[in-house]
Amino acid sequence: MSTSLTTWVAAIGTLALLSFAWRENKFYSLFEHIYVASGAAHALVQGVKNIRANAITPLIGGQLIAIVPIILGLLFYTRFIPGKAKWSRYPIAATVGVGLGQNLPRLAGTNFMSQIRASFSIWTFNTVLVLVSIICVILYFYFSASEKAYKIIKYPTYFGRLIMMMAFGALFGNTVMGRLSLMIGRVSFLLQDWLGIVG
Amino acid sequence: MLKKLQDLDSRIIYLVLLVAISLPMFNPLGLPVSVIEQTRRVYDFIEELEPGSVVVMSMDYSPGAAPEIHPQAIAITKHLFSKNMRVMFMGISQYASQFARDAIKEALTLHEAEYGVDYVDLGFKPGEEATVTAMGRNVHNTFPEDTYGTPVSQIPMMADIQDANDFAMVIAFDSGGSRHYYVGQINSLYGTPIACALNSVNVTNTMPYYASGQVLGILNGVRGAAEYEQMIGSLGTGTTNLDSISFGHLVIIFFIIIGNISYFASGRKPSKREVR
Amino acid sequence: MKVAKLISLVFAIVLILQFFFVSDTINTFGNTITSWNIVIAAFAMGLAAINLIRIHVIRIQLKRENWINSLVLIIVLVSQAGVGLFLGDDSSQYMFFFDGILNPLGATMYALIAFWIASAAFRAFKARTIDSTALLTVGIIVMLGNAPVGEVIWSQFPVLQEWLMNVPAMAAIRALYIGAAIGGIAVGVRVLSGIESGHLGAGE
Amino acid sequence: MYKNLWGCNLMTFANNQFFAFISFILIVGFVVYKIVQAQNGKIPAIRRIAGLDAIEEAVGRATEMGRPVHYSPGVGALDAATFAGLELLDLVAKQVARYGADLIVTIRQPIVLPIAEEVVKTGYRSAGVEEAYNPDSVRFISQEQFAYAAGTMGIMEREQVAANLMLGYFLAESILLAETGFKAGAIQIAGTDNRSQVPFFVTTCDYVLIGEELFAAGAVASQNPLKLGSIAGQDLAKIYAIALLVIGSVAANFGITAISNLLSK
Repeated sequence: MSTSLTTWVAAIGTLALLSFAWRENKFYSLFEHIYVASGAAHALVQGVKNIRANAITPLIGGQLIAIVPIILGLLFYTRFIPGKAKWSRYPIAATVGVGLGQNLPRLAGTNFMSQIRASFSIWTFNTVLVLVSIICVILYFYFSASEKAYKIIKYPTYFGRLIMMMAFGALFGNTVMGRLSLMIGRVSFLLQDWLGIVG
Repeated sequence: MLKKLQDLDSRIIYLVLLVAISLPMFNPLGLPVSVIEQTRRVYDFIEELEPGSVVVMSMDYSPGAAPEIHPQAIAITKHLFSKNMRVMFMGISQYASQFARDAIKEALTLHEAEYGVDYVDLGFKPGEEATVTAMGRNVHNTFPEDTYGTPVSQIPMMADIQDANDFAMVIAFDSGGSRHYYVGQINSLYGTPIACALNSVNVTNTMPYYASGQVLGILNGVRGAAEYEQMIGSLGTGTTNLDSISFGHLVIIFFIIIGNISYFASGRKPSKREVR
Repeated sequence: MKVAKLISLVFAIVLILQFFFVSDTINTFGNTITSWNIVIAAFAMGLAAINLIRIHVIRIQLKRENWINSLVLIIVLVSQAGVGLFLGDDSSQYMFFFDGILNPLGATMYALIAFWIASAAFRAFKARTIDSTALLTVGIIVMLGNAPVGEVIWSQFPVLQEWLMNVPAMAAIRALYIGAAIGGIAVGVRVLSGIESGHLGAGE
Repeated sequence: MYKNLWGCNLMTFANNQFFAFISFILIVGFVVYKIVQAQNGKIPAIRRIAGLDAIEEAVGRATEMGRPVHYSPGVGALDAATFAGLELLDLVAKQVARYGADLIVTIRQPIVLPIAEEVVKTGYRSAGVEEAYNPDSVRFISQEQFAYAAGTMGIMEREQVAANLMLGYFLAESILLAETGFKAGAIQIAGTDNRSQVPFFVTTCDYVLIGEELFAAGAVASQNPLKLGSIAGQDLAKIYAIALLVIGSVAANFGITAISNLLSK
């Protein structure tokens, strides 16, 4: 049986959340609130650490330009001031702009072009199957086909849907292993680290 | 009889699963696990790196994925320290430092490594993809201090690490999506080799990067950790949990089969409507 | 509203050019924007904490139903943040919060899903249509390929699983990536051109 | 490789990004072209989407059986999937108003609540039966993910819903909702852009809208010309992608190096 306070708190919290499987209860919702609080506190601490490293220190070190992101960042908090919420639009716009500016070219380069280039392989049974499957799955998501055109691509879209279902089957199989591993992790924590009744 | 089984109380099903995964913990069977190609390639690549190469370990997983990815991080850290590589820990997920510190502690029980010379922890940096891009261009600007607040300029090993061209390899321990940023912003622009250590749910959607060679190898959840532990000869939680995975899978498959038999036995034909 | 859309457009275009072209002028602008983004994103990380404090303080004042939970939430949030900021997030006191609450409870939240998969496997995962039959068959093969016991039952399961993962599954996901790239760029065009600005609070 | 374009010093392409840039410009061009065309009145025809047509059938069945329709626009806040979910809610609200069935909408995000109420109210108004609108048909359950799931499961079991529509962004709670709907014997139509939840919907629901199908269904339901134009533009880009795949693959296998080199620049 473990004697460390941290392990005991973790064990009680684990049992509280697992009790949701029995039925929703007060013990569960108390520890859910504790979990939500801990997550928010951790984000706040990590946020402050990075503001100090990437903004405050350079600002003190003389880089006056570093004041701009600090002002934009502070504008996020106008959401909590009634009537001033529209000022939070500017940091949101900046983050969205940077997000899209990073994401869109990568989508064109890595997700679009590199994946197409990777399909230019010498034809074997597998590579041809891959090429045909890719085309059929793309056709499945082709929406503006006229009735006449749709008749031609109807059967390829059936094949595309079947290939997609096999992919979702693989995703399903891996998801089951993932969730099982999490449950196994918690059970072995309770039996081994907390109760110590396992080898 | 099968029809009555359908409305079995869920809690009995939960109990059956709990028993199935706890039994092997009491007396492990130690079923052998074969190492698959996508895991071996990560191990072989590290084996061929000459000592002192810079390997970036990007710790981008959350507590919800840690039971699958953290055993992988421990195994790979042990391997890198044993080959005395220079390891740069960092992350774009807010839990990076906490998990890095634990992996380093485990690895130091087996191998010698000195902070600031053999490894450094630059900690977490918000900003998602933009931060990965910025790091690729200039590491010192992006990470002015390490996670303990020491200016990076005072850390000996960081002297000759300026940008992505100085990385021999990046390993993305990822449950949130950082692998897409490393493939798109680092591998595509600098050719830096990328390996992925993932929770199982993300393995399927990383296969295209593996097939196109943008990612050199993938570790798949607890099984990947067990395979890697076997290769470096230092067994850990990956191996010990593997028997429970086998039993858990058997129970789930058994339920699916029994459920379908009773479904068809009770005359409910598959719905024709959905022929499309 | 206009200025906000302009900020998004200018930041996006500079970074798009920086990705495709090698030019020192654009690099300086782009690097400044990305370093600003780190600081802005760091500020955003505090929003959740402030929002929670605001909601739950109100709940305590109004003595709403089980306001005790809200009080506990505030105490945990303030004490963990205090320890993290003043003693540092690598202090052993902070590790109590991380190893005692955040890490174990985070894992347990997702572990619960294993229970639900088990009950749904028995009750709801039916091979009712062609799609669900294909999905369940491949799912079971991948599971048997992943689990060491699968190899014991039939040595070919891992081989079959590797083929399923590397050919049909990879092809479909690759096609979804190509489709998602096109979809993502289309959303980018609509947001940057201002057609869609729900996120700026203008509503559609 | 190219002389300076915008007065910056020499601009050369980052390694092998030339054709990625060409593709990027083309895709943007296709989308803008089709949106402009749609704005000038040339609305593209979108093919039938199985899940979309099944919604009317589900509402009809619920009316016959005198049991309510449950609708969830997902657990997301203001993201693309939630917008599509709210557009489809507008379609469902109109049909529910016309058939006289009763509707229960469960909400997780506070910010989505007022929008959903507005959508359902206008649905009843446009069907001319505004007085039949029942204010507590739209219910805020809880912002915590699994508390929302538990609350919604309770409602579906108590009310024995005849149709369970789940259209929007979903996370791990999808499997709880889908299993409860299956147990209640409801006809289930689900749609999400979160791929890792699609397998759980496929195995438990009668119809599933996968990723882009949800957005296409939302655009069709909203009849918004800009969105329909954007979908047609994306289709053009898909033809471009298929062309690249075929040309590049043929070039690689018949050693037509000119094309292969161009595509790999």
